[in-house]
Amino acid sequence: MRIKQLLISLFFALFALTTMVQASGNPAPSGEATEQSSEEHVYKSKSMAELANSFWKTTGINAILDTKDGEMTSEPAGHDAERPMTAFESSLGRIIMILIVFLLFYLAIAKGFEPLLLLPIAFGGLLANIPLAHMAGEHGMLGIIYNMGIANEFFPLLIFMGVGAMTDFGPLLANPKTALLGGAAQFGIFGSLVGAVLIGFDLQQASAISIIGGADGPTSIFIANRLAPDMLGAIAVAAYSYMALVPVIQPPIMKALTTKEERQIKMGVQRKVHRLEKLVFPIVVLVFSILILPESTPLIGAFALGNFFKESGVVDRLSDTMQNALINIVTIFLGLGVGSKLAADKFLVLETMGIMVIGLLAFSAGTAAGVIMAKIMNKFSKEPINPLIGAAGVSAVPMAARVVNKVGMDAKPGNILLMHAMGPNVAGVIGSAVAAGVLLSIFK
Amino acid sequence: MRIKQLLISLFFALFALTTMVQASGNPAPSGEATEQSSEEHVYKSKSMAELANSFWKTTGINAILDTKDGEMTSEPAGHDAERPMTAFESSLGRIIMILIVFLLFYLAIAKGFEPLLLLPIAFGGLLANIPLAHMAGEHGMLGIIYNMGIANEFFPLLIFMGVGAMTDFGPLLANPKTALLGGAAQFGIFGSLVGAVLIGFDLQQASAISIIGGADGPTSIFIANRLAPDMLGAIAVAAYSYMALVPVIQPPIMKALTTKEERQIKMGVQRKVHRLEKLVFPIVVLVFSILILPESTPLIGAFALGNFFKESGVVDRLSDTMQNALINIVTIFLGLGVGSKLAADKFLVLETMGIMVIGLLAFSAGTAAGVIMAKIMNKFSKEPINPLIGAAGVSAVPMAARVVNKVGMDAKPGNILLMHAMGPNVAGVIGSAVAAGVLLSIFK
Amino acid sequence: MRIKQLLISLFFALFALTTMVQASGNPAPSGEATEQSSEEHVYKSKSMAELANSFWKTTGINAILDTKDGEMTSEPAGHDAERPMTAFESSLGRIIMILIVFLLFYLAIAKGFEPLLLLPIAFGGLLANIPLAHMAGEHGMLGIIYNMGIANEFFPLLIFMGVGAMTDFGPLLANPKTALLGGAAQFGIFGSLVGAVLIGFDLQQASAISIIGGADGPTSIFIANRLAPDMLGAIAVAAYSYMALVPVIQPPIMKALTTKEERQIKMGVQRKVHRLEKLVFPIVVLVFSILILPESTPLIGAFALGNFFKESGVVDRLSDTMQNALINIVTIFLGLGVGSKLAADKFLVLETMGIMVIGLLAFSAGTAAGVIMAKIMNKFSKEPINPLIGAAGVSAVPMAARVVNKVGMDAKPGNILLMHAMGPNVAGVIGSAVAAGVLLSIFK
Amino acid sequence: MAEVNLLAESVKFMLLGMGVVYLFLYIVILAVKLQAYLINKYFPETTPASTAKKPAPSRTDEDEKARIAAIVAAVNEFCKNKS
Amino acid sequence: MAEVNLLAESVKFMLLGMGVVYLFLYIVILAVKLQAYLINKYFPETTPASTAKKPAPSRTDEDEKARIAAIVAAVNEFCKNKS
Amino acid sequence: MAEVNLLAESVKFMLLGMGVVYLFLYIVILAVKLQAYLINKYFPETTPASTAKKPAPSRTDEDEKARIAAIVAAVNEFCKNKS
Ligand code: NA
Ligand code: NA
Ligand code: NA
Repeated sequence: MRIKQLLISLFFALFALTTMVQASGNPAPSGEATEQSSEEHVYKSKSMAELANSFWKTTGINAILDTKDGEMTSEPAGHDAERPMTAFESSLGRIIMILIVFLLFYLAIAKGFEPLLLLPIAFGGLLANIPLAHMAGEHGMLGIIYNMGIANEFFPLLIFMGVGAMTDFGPLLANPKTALLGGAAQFGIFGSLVGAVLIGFDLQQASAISIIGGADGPTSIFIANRLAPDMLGAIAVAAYSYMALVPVIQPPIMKALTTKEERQIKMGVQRKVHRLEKLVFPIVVLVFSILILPESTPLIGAFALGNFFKESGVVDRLSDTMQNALINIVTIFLGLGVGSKLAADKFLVLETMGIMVIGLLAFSAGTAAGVIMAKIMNKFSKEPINPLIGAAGVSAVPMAARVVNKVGMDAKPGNILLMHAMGPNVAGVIGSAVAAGVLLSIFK
Repeated sequence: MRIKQLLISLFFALFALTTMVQASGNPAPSGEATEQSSEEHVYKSKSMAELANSFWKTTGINAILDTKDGEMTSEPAGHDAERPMTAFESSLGRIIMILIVFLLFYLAIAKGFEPLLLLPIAFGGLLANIPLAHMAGEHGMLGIIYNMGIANEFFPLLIFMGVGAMTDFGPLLANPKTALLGGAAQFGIFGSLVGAVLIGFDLQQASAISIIGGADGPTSIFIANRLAPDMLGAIAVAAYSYMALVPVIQPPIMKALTTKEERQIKMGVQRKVHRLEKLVFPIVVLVFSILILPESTPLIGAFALGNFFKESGVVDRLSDTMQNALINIVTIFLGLGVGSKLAADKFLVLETMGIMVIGLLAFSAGTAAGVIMAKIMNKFSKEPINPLIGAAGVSAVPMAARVVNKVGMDAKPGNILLMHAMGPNVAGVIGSAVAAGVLLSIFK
Repeated sequence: MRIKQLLISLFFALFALTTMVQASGNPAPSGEATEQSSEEHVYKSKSMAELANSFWKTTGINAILDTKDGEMTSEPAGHDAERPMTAFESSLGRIIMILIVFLLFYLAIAKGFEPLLLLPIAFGGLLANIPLAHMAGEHGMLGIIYNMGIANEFFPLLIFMGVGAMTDFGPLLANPKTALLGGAAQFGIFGSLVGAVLIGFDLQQASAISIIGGADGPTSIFIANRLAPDMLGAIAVAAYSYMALVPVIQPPIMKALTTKEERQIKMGVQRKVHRLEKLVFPIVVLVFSILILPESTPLIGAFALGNFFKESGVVDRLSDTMQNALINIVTIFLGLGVGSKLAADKFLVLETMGIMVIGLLAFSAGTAAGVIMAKIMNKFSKEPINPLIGAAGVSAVPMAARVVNKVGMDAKPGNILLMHAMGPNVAGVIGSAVAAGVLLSIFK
Repeated sequence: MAEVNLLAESVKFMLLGMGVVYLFLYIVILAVKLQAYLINKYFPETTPASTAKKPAPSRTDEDEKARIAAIVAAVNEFCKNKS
Repeated sequence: MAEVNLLAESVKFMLLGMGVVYLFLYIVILAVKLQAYLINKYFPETTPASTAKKPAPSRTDEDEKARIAAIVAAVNEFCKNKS
Repeated sequence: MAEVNLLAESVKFMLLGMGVVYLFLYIVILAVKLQAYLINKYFPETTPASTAKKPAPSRTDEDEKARIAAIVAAVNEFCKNKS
């Protein structure tokens, strides 16, 4: 107690000393500082009514009702990119967007639709539609996040790194030819590209939209950001929403394209995969992507990095961090940053409707192409291949593989296809990254 | 072993090859590079004595003793913002600040005063007062941190997100009218604003200082940074110090304003709160803050985000990360960044004394207003309200609620007020954010 | 289910409404936007053969084979810093570097050589040598990381913070005079500085290279970045490689300089160290470095920060985060960022050979100086000192201390030197940071 | 004189600020009471609707209409009686 | 007319894209088969070479040469027979 | 000739560098010995002052003065005898 008293006395003594020294020794700078401050902070006296009135002008109610207030859009690229909002955007548009956000909340929480990304995206959308706060602007929280990792495509790559560290390529290595199913499903991308051009998007926009068919969040965000950043919000929302809807979208298509007998096909037990095969695989894929398609190497490189670190077995600290703390932090930021593109002035445009339609088409086309390819392979293969596993080629890891398993079990109890579907499932991730590389190389 | 030897031979063979190729194929660039390097690195020969002398000039002892060395202040905003230090600032001032830092260390470690923030702030202050190292400058560690998340107000919002994810609004929802106590305690802010004006601060400075009365670290930093960035260090240190001193400051005020009978009032068991109420509450608060006070939405939005993610129950990965890895990392950085404002040239000014005095006043006024409001409510309420719980309205979560509990137990053993005090406690956080929004809207 | 249907109907109704409002109310901006987009995205029709041909031009195979394609180097500092690659750099050089990367993978995984840093560095090197992708450029993943924390020396300091939080100074405090051994081993730095000058490096380059002798990763990266950023990759790789090779490099030197009798010397039990001693120690070291050598305070300050937080015992949350999530994330980034300097155009220069040679010399000289100093101290000390513990003075924590223990056990079973070697080991970290400060102060 | 002026201003700030804080919290209190009322009436804890895996099989369109009517009536009643 | 043009272009993109995707995955499949063959032949799971602490004592230089010859032969055979 | 010059410079750097490193560590050693002496004398491990919840009740102002005098004497003694 005595020591404490001593220290506190010392503290006050020092303060007193300081004050004297300052008062005597250097009054000029101190005075100058005060002067500067008072210069800056000019404040005009207001009556209580004026004060209340000027407060009213800063309320959100007024901002929404008064559509002629000349509020500017919020742009992470700064003031030059801003433009005045239309009456619709600053009033009804915001309300519509907030209702859409509530719908996304409902789907994420009550229906369990990809909550890990839909929830941050939706919350970002809510914050982005707040009047006057400019949270999606250069100095707002969402804008800071956007510039930190979305404008430069850093966050999607970090996510991919973590996803790589969570992926097990064992099933693909056990049965490598199922990789072709992951290739076929990329027809979801390229078929919908044609579709998007048909309904009036230009080639670059159409390419950006069609990547939704890759059924892979980070890839979609990466490509959208490069080819059509204005559409980022709609593309990301479409990609994650349809990934969440995979259990709804895929089964009817799968059943329509297969006979009951085909769905009942049992597949053999997979061979055991050597540890070294798993270790070498990410490097092999990366080397081929370097040789054939360097444009895809940011995505495949990040993915291979995560997977290689995991399989190496010597850097578990880093691999665990990639799969947990790092990917979680980045997921929060990525979601909020993408959500900033749900501002009414960016999302409520005609293109969004088109993106939603094309996205659904893309998922359906990818599923169909995967199943058809699997039917063809089944015809020519020695070992039987259940055509259902082709549907997992769209990626949407691991949801699509689980759907395959469920449909298989429905056709024949005990027909467990999960591990067989994981092969095309992870091949679909690689296939989409390759497809993304092709699109980037075209528009380079 | 053979493979290793093979690889190592290969390595050296490659190197040799490289060398030859370089030596023969392209000597020009290599030579040029060397030339460039030697051009850059001009070095004048010095005798041993000269060398020792020039070393002496770079020691900290010399920097502190030689007060006319023209050392500049360190400013995260870059060289233009720098000015030469006064003799006091570069010598005695630094020593005083380092002693103050040691006092803060003592309080944090031996007395347990909010160590999670006082310790990083104090260490940042120690580093900021090192001569010649310019650690708080644009290229120094503290300056980098400051620009990364304090100058743009990003870190306080991330902290608020984490605090939101740790907050349970159950007690407030069980007894919503206790929110009014969290409102009354904001008199600590607005009363001390008047006080600060009285002792000579201008309106904007006074507003920045008065936010200490919010008893909420991130809110204080957020507002100080907007309204009076020069005072950030003193305001943050005052806020956290007085929050740490809540068990010392509050009880005398609480006892002076209540009778023993009042302190002995027992409050009933709280009703069980529905999971959906907790889920909807952060959204309700955010919507009202959007409608009434968009200026407060960065703070309330971040807080609601964290709380909503927690209550949703579907993104526990993200909610856990917000409450642990993310908030811990940001706490370290926030503390260090704020500590950079404890440099002698920024902290040892007359204003700091005023800030310390007003901060104490603010805490006392907030406590008193909360208790008085609770007394009034007790008069008009059907169910009895123990006036002590009003003191928890200043926030300082959860310290103030614990103090209420302790004072209640002292008055009557078994009189457990903790959960009843948590209601005003968390309402105080919202109340302060609203008050902050009002201040921001005034100076917008 | 009904609610869902309701919400979905609402969603589509809102969309339809939006569309109408947009179509009627403000066709101009929408049309303008579309027009702008089509303006931007001009695309010239190509025949299938042209398309395939232009695709071929973007393949990595073509980039490696066609050495006259004028590909530019990748520089995190932006386009101005770029230069055209030489034929060697863009073809054979890349292949050599990728083989070297595979060698590093092999050493890290199969041999367990410092995998936590060699693996990220090597993978960064692999990514940096990908043609056309410019991953080490300003907008590439590695370039973003480099600019985020290596160009400004932030990451090495964060690593040092974590290392500080993991370090126990107990053994040093129990036997403080062993700190002199950590001093002697710094001859590894200054001796090799002379060596580097002898083989033709200029003084500043020689200083940057000689820091390898500090056997301390973050210190090496910090200094290399300040004094010779072009050599960062080679210096970091040398530092970590030789640290990994400590069990190979040190024992022969240790045995050559000591007699069997000396190696068999047993050292007494260390005294118990008071908690307060450990708490005060980091502050004492930091204060002396402030007084004597402010240039070393970024390194020693970060180290002391981590250690002080750990020893304080009141901020375990923060200390744990420094030792886990934060250091792991930063390790990944630091490795990748350093690896970006393994691009063929930066690494395959003659200097690299010299750096490798000098690095080996530095480790050997440091080991020898430590052992000789320990022999001298053993002569003049009352308590016996086993000369082997001098070898631990090079730092390379905790590898060097373990090597000492092993060599001691080989000489005499049961001769456990581990804790005695930890004293010089951690003193070596401080010694290197001081040496680094001296070098920085010379070139300031 | 300038100082007196500032003092008057700061008192006005206080009035505005305390007013807005109270207004805000009062509205929140009302909203919280309303939500508690509605949630506990229509989603009683035993079968919380948002997590219900099996909606009661007897619920028909008729039920639904009656339910909505009840909610509307309840809100009206609540608004009148709110204390 | 511009639209028809775009459509033709997009079909070309589709052909190029699907072609590259299939080419890439086909090469990867071959590589995976080759690596599986080699790894399981020369590093059988029971004694994985990369983690072996004690290399078999009987292995001599002669053995090594025979081994390398076998690898080369195996690769050739594999390349001919690959299905 | 320039090279010879550089060599001389580098040797000077070595002298300065090793000198500063030794100086620094030597001062640290002294400080560590002093702190160990003081801490173990005045805050013996059994009742570490900084964590003591109940300061010994018998400690009076007289005690305190004696204690401070003892510390001063001890430091003087230590400075004379330091090895
Ligand atoms: Na895919
Ligand atoms: Na508060
Ligand atoms: Na060292």
